[in-house]
Amino acid sequence: MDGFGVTFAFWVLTGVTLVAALGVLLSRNLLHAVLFLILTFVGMAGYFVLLSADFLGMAQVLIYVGAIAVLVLFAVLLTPRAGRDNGETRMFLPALLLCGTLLAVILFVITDTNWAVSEEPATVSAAGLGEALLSRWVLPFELASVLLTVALVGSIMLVRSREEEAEDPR
Amino acid sequence: MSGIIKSEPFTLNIGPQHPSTHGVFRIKVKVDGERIVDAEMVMGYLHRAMEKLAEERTYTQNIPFTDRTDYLASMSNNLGYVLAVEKLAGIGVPDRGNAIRVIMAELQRIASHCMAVGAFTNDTGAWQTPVMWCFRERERVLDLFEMTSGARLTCNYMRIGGVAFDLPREFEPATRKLLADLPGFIDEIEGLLVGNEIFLARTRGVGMLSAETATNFSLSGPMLRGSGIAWDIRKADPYCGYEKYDFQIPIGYQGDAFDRFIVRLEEMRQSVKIVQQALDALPGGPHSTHVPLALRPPAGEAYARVEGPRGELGYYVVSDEGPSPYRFHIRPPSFINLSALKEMTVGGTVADAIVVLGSIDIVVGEIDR
Amino acid sequence: MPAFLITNNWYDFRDLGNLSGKLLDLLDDALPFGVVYVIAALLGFVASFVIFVLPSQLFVGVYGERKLIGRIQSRYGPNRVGPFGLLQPIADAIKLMQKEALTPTSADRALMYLAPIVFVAPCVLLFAVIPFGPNMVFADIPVAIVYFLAVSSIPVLTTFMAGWSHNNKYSLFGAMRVVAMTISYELPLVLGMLGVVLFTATLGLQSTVLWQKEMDIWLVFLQPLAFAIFFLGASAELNRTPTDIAEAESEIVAGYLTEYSGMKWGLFYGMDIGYAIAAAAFGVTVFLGGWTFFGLEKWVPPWLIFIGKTYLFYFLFIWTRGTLPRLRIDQLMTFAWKFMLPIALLNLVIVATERMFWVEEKADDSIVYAFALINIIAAAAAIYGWSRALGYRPENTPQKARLVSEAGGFVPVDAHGEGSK
Amino acid sequence: MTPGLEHFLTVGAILFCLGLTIALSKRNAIGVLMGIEIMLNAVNLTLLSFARFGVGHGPVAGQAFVVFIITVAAAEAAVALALAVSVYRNRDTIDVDKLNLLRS
Repeated sequence: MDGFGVTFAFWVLTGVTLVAALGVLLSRNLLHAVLFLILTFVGMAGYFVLLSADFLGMAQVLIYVGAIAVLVLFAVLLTPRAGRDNGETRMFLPALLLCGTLLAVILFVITDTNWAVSEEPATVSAAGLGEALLSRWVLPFELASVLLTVALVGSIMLVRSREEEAEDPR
Repeated sequence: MSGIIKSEPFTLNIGPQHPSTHGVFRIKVKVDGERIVDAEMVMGYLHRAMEKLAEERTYTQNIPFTDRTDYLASMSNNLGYVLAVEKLAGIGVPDRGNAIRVIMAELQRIASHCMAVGAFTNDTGAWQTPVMWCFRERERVLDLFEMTSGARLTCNYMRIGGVAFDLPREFEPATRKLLADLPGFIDEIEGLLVGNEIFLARTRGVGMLSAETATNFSLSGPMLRGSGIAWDIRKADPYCGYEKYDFQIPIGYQGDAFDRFIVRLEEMRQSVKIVQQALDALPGGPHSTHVPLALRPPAGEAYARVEGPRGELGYYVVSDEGPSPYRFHIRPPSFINLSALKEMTVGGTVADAIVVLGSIDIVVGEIDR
Repeated sequence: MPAFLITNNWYDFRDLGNLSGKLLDLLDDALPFGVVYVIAALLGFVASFVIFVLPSQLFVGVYGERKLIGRIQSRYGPNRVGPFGLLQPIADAIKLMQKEALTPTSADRALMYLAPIVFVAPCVLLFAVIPFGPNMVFADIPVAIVYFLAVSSIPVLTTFMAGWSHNNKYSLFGAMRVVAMTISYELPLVLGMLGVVLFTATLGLQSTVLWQKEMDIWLVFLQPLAFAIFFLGASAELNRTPTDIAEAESEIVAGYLTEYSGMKWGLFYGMDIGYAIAAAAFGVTVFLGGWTFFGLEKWVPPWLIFIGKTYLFYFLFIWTRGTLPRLRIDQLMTFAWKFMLPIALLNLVIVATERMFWVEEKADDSIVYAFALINIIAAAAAIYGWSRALGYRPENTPQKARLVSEAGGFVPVDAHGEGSK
Repeated sequence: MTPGLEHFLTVGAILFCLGLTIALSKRNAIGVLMGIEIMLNAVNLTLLSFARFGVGHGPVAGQAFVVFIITVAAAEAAVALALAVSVYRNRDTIDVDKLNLLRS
């Protein structure tokens, strides 16, 4: 990984992503927070592409921006105006302190550790990833799909109203 | 979407400035999600105090007013009014005058239904195509009106005792050509829309009105016939010699927006039939009797009704032997048809409300007078 | 292949990609490192967007669409400005720029300004992966299909931003509808594309085209169901007329565009057409053989074939817009979940079986023709059968009103659906 | 400066801590959910950068894990939002401070 383009992209992405994440933390309007969150996701997709995980970058945009963010927007809209406040609880300062400490520890670990970095940065094609998912990781893959099905059914059951349940054919 | 989430119902103003209210008319709907829980009609944005103004003008001077109530069916309105005055004053009309009146009223019905069908499909979202096709045919009817009366929209053609002018020589061939073309056009519209799945999905079962409700609301015209009630003033209480013509009353099946639509299409076919017969048997003679300009009918009251394109169009005139009516009242069909709007919209979605409004075929000039 | 035909020389005008590639190579030698990326990006932008998309938007999207719709509606369409009204789009643009862009007092100003601008960016990005010719593709990335689907899901958020920011109830309706609709239509769209990907075993667009060229068959014959799903899903996501419920001018005034005016509205309008052209280009590339035409691409510049096909595909959008009424939102959602999703899953099963057979039996490549036949029959059967199963009974719909000769009371509907005389 | 493993890890760490702050301090349940999403994304970034630069299991393992995390995140988002909507329906609020039915 070298070249001016990659470096430039990295710093731009860092700026965008961190500012967007800060925006999620600081904006008082929940909808603005969601839009900042989307920007964070897009920045993340950029990082994934930088790390030569093209397919995952695209999947990130498709799933997070196209589906999860829309889902969050939907939930925001379904809760009325009173629920669109993005204020903090009084745990804000303690949380900030805790996270600051955690960040310091992690940063120390990152800088202090002598990472075993391989000389030749590795890349995986989408085909290779698919191959791995369906051979070596097939059990977790199936489990994940089961989890998705369970989540689907569960969330449908959760949001059904009593009237709708009453309408069910027995 | 509604019902799942506990939501705050909010009020949505459809109109007065809205692409689909066909004029300045307003519905205040309370919606829960997209579902309408309450609807309130607000009208009067186009009120011109016509009924009061008419008390200051002579009987003949009032005819142009009737043009401007239902501006899409000025001939029918003229006819209703002059029938009422003739009944009040006991004036007879020559055969030719009656035949011309029938021709004009039926042509007007075709023109008005063209507009109704077109605007209705526009409300279902067909992007202007049917409306333009309908306008194309309506233009030809309006050309005929221009030929005879000099005006296209507000014709002011009927007179007490007959019609204003005799038919011009070029009227008959032009009308025959139009009559030859119209069935094809109606088939075309039918082929375009009745076989269209999306159109069916949007109109079938929307704005259902049972026969009982329809009669209770005292609806008339295609609204009533769409609910399966065979009622047509041309048959039930014939005027202008309608009993001489052979035609049938189209009625619907279950009283939804689609039924009103096919009833209107069929009515256009029947109108073509009537015009054909009237034109074939057009009697000679004068087109009008002489009526004094300052008409002073004997004291009394008269109510005359015609089957307008939108339903029973009634005129009620009271005379106190003066030169102008003592009381002048209109029974506008779309005003009364509109009263069933709430019945039809509550429980549906906003999109349905628009379709229902289109299927009523309102003319705001007539509602507000 | 004769030698004078497809070459890789820069002067081979049948593929302008050679020329630009040569140019960039020269520049790379001459200029400091990295600058060539910027120039390549600019060149790609100018080539694909300024030369192709913008004129297409103006003269196919605005002029052509208005003219065609005019003819469909038996009127003339624009014919005043310039010869045959050709300058109408430019006059429109000038008018839009002059107009004041109003902002409601209670609007969320930042979002309202941002939305049209953000709306433009994905449209430009979409054209990066579309192959116009053998070498005329700006970024031939290996996951182009996923890229296209991913980027095309961004404008929905912009639409939502636009609708929400106005603080207008109609706009909010539009925003809600567009969000609900996208969740529903993304799924069958992706599942449909999955069938295509399974057949071609590649995620790249250029390689999809090459696969079709090699097999001498277009994917629309192999994947009729996926094509239908793509067309319907795309027109839903593009807010084209049978499904333009987010704008729905007869219901919610103009949906998310209600409060926009001037060039802000103009950006939305123009980019809507841009997205439609992008969808058409994508559909042509994936389903209709892209720049190939069964050997004709040797004689005619491939990019001309491609552009012609794109315009023909776009004509489908215009045609549906001119003919069909609009669905209601719940019907649209029902259609997505109850009809398109099962059909897409069925398509996936069929494709997987066929692909399995193909690979396991090491069948000859000509087996694709058999697959095409099977799939077309299966598609027709699936659509017919599933719609019957869902209760679609066209023969029960009355076509004409009942006729009665005498006025009377209520006429009940009898068994034959006829009124008593 | 060419970005290396440490850079990506640092960005991941910062994002993780920001997400944690959001998740801990927001009053709105949807806000908390957004914090968790950011945290999951930061973990994805870390995994991918190890997959790219690190030695050991090879790049496939890291990417496969990211796939699973995205799946889990999607499932989690769906369930959490369904919960938020359901809680809102029953309690008229999604303020996590006021959801204290268990505290008498």
